[in-house]
Amino acid sequence: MREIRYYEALIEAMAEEMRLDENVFLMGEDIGLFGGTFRATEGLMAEFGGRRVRDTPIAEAGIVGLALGAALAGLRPVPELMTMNFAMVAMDQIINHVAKMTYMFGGQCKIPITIRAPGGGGTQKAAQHSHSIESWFVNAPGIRVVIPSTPYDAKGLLKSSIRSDDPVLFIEHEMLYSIQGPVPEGEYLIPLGEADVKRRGSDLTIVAWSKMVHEALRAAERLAEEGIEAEVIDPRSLDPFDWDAVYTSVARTRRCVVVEEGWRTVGVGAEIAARVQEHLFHELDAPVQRVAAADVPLPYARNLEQAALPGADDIVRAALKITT
Amino acid sequence: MREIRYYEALIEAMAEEMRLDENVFLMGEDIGLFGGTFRATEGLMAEFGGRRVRDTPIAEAGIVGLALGAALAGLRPVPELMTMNFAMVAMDQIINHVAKMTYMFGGQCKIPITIRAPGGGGTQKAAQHSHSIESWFVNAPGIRVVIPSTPYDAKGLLKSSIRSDDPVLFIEHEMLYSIQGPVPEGEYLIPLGEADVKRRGSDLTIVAWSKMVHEALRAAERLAEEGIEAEVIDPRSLDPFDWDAVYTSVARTRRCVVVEEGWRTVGVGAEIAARVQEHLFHELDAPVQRVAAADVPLPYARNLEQAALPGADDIVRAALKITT
Amino acid sequence: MITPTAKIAMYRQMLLIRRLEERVAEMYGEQQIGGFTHLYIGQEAVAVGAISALNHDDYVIGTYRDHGHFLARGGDPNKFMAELFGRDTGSCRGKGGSMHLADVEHYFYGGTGIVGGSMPIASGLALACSYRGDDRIVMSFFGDGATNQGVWHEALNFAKLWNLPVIFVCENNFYGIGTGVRLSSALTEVHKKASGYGMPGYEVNGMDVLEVRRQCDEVVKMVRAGSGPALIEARCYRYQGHSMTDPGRYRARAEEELWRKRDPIPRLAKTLVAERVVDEERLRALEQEVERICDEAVEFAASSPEPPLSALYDHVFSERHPSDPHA
Amino acid sequence: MITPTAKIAMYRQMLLIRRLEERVAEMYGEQQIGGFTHLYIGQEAVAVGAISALNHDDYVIGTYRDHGHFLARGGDPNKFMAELFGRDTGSCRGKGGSMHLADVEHYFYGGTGIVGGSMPIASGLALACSYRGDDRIVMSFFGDGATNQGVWHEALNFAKLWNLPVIFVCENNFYGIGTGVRLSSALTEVHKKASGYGMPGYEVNGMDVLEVRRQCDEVVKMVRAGSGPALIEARCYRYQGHSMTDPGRYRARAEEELWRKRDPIPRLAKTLVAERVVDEERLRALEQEVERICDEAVEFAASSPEPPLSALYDHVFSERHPSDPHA
Ligand SMILES: Cc1ncc(C[n+]2csc(CCOP(=O)(O)OP(=O)(O)O)c2C)c(N)n1
Ligand SMILES: Cc1ncc(C[n+]2csc(CCOP(=O)(O)OP(=O)(O)O)c2C)c(N)n1
Ligand SMILES: [Mg+2]
Ligand SMILES: [Mg+2]
Repeated sequence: MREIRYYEALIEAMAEEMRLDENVFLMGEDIGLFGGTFRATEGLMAEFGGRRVRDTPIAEAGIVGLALGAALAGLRPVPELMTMNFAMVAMDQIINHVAKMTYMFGGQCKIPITIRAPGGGGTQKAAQHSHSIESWFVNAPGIRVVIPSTPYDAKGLLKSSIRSDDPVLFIEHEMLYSIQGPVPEGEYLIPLGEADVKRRGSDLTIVAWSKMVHEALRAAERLAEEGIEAEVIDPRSLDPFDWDAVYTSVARTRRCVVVEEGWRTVGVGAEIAARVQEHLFHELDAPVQRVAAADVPLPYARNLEQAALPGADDIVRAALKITT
Repeated sequence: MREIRYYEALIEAMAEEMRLDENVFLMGEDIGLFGGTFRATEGLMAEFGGRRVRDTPIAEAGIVGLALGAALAGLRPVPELMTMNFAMVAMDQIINHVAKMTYMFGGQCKIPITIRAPGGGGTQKAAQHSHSIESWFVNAPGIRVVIPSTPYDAKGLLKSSIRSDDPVLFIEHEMLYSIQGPVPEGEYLIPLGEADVKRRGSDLTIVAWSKMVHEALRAAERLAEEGIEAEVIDPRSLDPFDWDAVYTSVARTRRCVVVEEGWRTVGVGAEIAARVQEHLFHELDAPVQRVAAADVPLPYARNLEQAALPGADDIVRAALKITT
Repeated sequence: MITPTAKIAMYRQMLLIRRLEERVAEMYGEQQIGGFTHLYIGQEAVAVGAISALNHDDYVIGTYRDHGHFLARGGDPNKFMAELFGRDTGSCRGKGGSMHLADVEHYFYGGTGIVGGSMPIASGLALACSYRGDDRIVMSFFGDGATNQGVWHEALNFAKLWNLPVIFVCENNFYGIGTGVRLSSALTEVHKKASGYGMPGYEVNGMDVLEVRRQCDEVVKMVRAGSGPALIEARCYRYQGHSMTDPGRYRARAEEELWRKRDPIPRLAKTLVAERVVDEERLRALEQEVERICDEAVEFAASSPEPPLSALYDHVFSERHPSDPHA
Repeated sequence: MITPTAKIAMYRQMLLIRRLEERVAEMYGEQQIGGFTHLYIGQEAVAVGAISALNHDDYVIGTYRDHGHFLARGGDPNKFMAELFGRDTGSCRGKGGSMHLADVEHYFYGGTGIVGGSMPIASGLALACSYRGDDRIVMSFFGDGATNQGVWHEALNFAKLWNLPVIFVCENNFYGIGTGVRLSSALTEVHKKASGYGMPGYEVNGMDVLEVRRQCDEVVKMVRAGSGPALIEARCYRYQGHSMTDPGRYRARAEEELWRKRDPIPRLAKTLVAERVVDEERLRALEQEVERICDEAVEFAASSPEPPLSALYDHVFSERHPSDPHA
C-alpha cells in the first residue's frame, strides 16, 4: 500500500468530503493563503477557493461560535484551532454552546461541527503551546473526542467525524504530522468508538492514544526483549470510548498500564484506571498504572521538557513494576 | 458557639482580610451596589467603598486578567465569577495565564489571587448555570482549588486563600449559601490541604466535598440504621489534596465511595479511585465506587434535574453494593 | 408604510407577551416555574417591532431574556408555558426552561444563558446565508451589558469583515442586572460602538413599536440587499426586576415611573384609537382573546406530563453510540 | 526635545537588538535554540522609541514577540540568550524561552504566547497604579492581529471606564502570521478602533524611532497626568518570517523591499551623522561594542548549565504543600 504522511491523510480526508458535500467548509487562522501552520490544509484553498477555505481573524471564540451558527443553519463547518491550547479562549463556545445546545433545545437541532486542533509537546514550545487537555472535553458531555495516532486512522476518522451529525473535537498531534504510514487509495471510513489493537500481547495491556501509541509500541518492543508481551490498545476516540476492547484485553492480561500525554492528575487515564478497577476488580493481578505528563506547566528547556513528558522509558518502568 | 450562614461567613472572611490588608480588594459583576447575586458581598461596598469593592462590566476574561495584572503589581485581588460556569469565558486567563505565569517566568512573580465562584445545580438553572467543573482546574497545575462545605470551613479557608501567595479558585455552592453552622467570633485560619473528618465510621469511607458532604452525611445516617458505619471525609481543598487522610481511612475501612456533583467521566472522583486502587490495592475489599452527576448537560425539568444529580439515595446504593 | 392590519397584529402580539408573562410571574410564585426566569415586560415593542420586519425564514437569536422573542417569532404559547413548567410538551421538551427557549420551526435559535454567547452564533447563521447566497438575513438580540463581553467584539468584526447579513439589535435597558450602563461601558451610547468596525449604528426609541418597526424595515431592506451588518440600539426599560428574585433596589423610583409612562402597549392603543384603526370595543375583544390564550397555555402546561426519566440521556448527541451512557 | 545622548542610546539599543537577534537566528539554525522563536528585526524603532519614553519603574508588557521589549527595557543580554538556550542562568531559569521572557526587576512582565492574552493584564497593572495612586503608568505592546481578539476589547473598555493609566501600543506590521490585516480587521486603521471606547487613538511611523519617541513622550505625559488610556498605532514591518520556520511566501517581494528601504537603524544613523551627533567612527565603535556584547551573550549562554532536573517541580506554586508532586 502507498505510504503518505499524517498531514497528507488529513488533507485527503477534507478534500474528499468537500468534493462530496458542498456544505462542508473550513475556517481557521492561516489555513488558506498560508497553507496551515502545520501544512494540514495545504492546497485546499487552491482547489476550493476562499469561500470554502476561510482565513479568519485571530478570535477563537468567534471562530467556534460562527461555525456553530453555520451548523445550526445546515452547513458542516470544519473549524481549526491552531493549537488545542487556544481552545481555552473558545472554551465557553465549545462547551456551553456547541456541546450543550442540542440537549438544551430538546433535540431540535443538529450540530455537525468538526473542530480540528493539534495538541502535544516535545518541541520546546513551552507552557502555553504544548498541553494535551483532552480530559476536559471527555469530562463534558455533548462533544465527541477523536484522537488518531496514524495516517490511516487520521484519514478514516476525520471523514467519519465530518459526516457525523454531532460535534467532534478532532485532536491531532504536532509531532505526528510528518510520520508516514500506509493509507489505501480509495475512500474508507473508520467508525468512531472502535479501538484498534496496535500490537497483540498476553502479559499486559497498554492503553495509549495519539503520540503515546508510538511510545507504547517502542516500550512493547523493549519489554518483549525481556520476555514480556504487551498488548497495545489505541482507543482512537475517547468519546465514544470502546470500553469493551479494554475490558476484554485486561480480563485476559490481568494487568494494565494507561499512558497519556496530558497531566496525570484527573487525566483520562484516571477514568480508565477507575473503570478498570471497578469492572475487573477480581481479575486484576496488580493495580492499574498510569503514565502521564508531570503536573507542571510544560517548561521550555529541552531537558526539563523531556523530563516532564511521558515516554517509552516511563512505560517500560510502569510495566515492569506490575509484571515482575 | 454562634451560628451564622455560609454567605455571612464569607462576608466576614473578606471583611476581616480587607481590614488587615489594604492590598486586598474585590471585583466582580454586581458585587457592589447590588450586593452580590447570592448576597456574598453584601455590605462590603458600604464599608470599603467603590475603590475596594469594584463593580465590573460583564467580561469574565477581563475580570480575571485585570486581577492578574493587579496581582503582578503587588495587590491581592479577590475577583468573583458570578457562577463557575462563566469560568469557561475566562478559561484562558485562568489556566494559560494565572496558573502558568509563575512557572513560565521561573518564579519571578507571585500571583496572590483568590477567584471566588459558586457552582452547582439543584434549582433548575439548566445546562449553562449549574455545572461543577472543578475537575478541569484540578487537572491543570498552578492553581489551588478550595471547596468548603460548611460556614466554618468557608470562613477559615477563604481567609487562608486570600493570604496565600498563589492563585486559588475558591468554589462555593449556590445551595449552601443559606445553610447555618457554628462559626467562632474571633479570627481563625484553616490551612489548605487538610481534610476534615465530618463523621467517624469503621465500615467504609465516603469522600465528598461541597454540597455532597451533606448528602454523604444523610446517607451515612441511613446506612447507620442498617448497621453500617460510614466515615465521611471532606478534603475541603482538591489542590492541595490530603491524600494521607483518605489513604489512612480507607486502609482501615477497606471500602471507599467517592461522591461528586460534577460529571462522572473524568471527574475528580476518577482520580481518587485511581489513586486509592493504586496505593491500597491489597487492602481494598471491593472496587472503589463513584457517585456523580449523569454525563448530560443539566436539564431544566425538575424531575430530570433531580435524576441527573447525585444524592443521598445514590450514595446509599453505592455503599450497599460494596458492604453487603 | 405599516398597514392597519400589521399595526393591530403588533398590538395583539405585545399584549400577548405582556399577559403571558404576567402569568409566568404568577406561576413562578406558585413554584410551577423554577430556575432563572427573566421577564421581558416593558420591552415588548423591541421584539415585536423588529421581528415583524423580517421574513418568516430569516433567523432570529436572543439571550436568556427570550420570552418576547420566542413569542414574537410565532412560537406557540402552549409550548412556551409547558417549557417553563418543565413539561415534555414544551418547546424544548422541558430541557431548556426559560433561558433556553428555542423554536427551530420558526427559525428561532434561542435562548443562551451566557451573556454575549449568542453573538458569534448570530454571525455564523449569517455566514450560512452568505455562503449559500440566499437572501435570508439574521437578527440578533442582546442587552447593553453584553456589549462589553469579548465575543461581542469578535462577532461584529467577523460580520463586517465578511459582509454578513446580520442586524445586531441591542436592547439597551440601561442595566445589566443591577449595574448601570455608565458603570460598565466606556461608551454609553451603544450604537456608537459600531464605529470601531466601520459599521452603521442607529438609535431608536424602543418604547415605540412603530418607530422600531420603521427603522427595522429600512435596515432589513438594506442588509438584505447586501450592505453588510448594522447595529441598532433600541432604548427601552424592563419594568420588573432582572430576574424573578431581584427586588430591584438599584433603580430610583422616579426613573421607573418615568419609563412606565412610556409603556409601549397603551401608547400604541392610543395611536390606534386616534387613527381609528380600532375602537375601544375591539381593544377589549383583543384583551379577551389574549386572556383565553393565556388560560389555555397555563392549562395546557399544567396538564402536560413531565418528561419521562428515560429522556435523561436523550439528545446529548443526535446519534447514540452503544457505549454512551443511557437510561 | 530628545537629547543627543538619548539619541545615541536609542541607536545603540536598536543595534543591539538587531545584532542579538541575528545571533538568535544563527543559534536557532544550530539547534541551540528551539521552540517557537519570533524575531523582532525591522520593528526595533517601536520598542526602543516607546520604552525610552518611560520611567524606570513603569510597567511594560508584551507578547511572544518580546525580544525587543525585553532588551529595550534594560534586560541583560546574557540572561536573554541563556533563556533562549534553555539554561538555568536565563531570565526565567530556562522555563520560559523565547515567548515568555520576563524581567520583573525591570518591570517587564513578558512574554505571553496567547494572542491578546496580555491585554487585560496590562489594564490590571494599570489598575494597581490607579488603586495605589502612584504616578506610574503601563505600556502594553501587541500586534495588529491581537486587536480582533475578544479580550482586547474588554481590556480597552475597562481601561477607559476606570480611567486607567495605560498606553496600548499596537505594532501594526500588517500581518498576523500569514494573514494580512485586510483579511482580519474590519477596520484596518487600527488607531481608529479606539473610537469604540471614547479613547484617543494616534498613528505613528513605526520605522522612525524619533517620531515614535516624540509621540510617546507626549502621550506618556498626558496619561501620567491622569488623562486615562490611549491607543497608539505604530506602522512597521518585520523583515523576517513570522517565526523561524516561516518561509514568508504570503508577502510580495516588492512590498518587502519597500519596507527594507525604511530600515529604522540606517535611517537614524543617517540623521545622527547629518546632525553631527556622531561620526562614522563612532558608529563603527558602537557596532564593535555591540558585537562584543553579542559574543559574550552567546558565550555566557553556551557555557551556562542546564536547569537541574530537580527544578522540574519548582515554581508551580510559590509555596509548596507537602502533598504537591516534587522531584
Ligand atoms: C458570561 C456571563 N456572565 C454573567 C452572567 C450573569 N448575568 C446574567 S444576565 C446579566 C446581565 C446582562 O445584562 P444585559 O446584557 O444588559 O441584558 P438584560 O438582562 O438587561 O436584558 C448577567 C451579568 C451570565 N449569564 N453570563
Ligand atoms: C489565542 C491565539 N491564537 C492563535 C495564536 C497563534 N499565533 C501566534 S502569533 C499569531 C499572529 C499574531 O499577529 P499579530 O498580533 O499581528 O502579531 P505579530 O506576530 O505580527 O507581531 C498567531 C495567530 C496564538 N498564539 N494565540
Ligand atoms: Mg440590560
Ligand atoms: Mg502583526
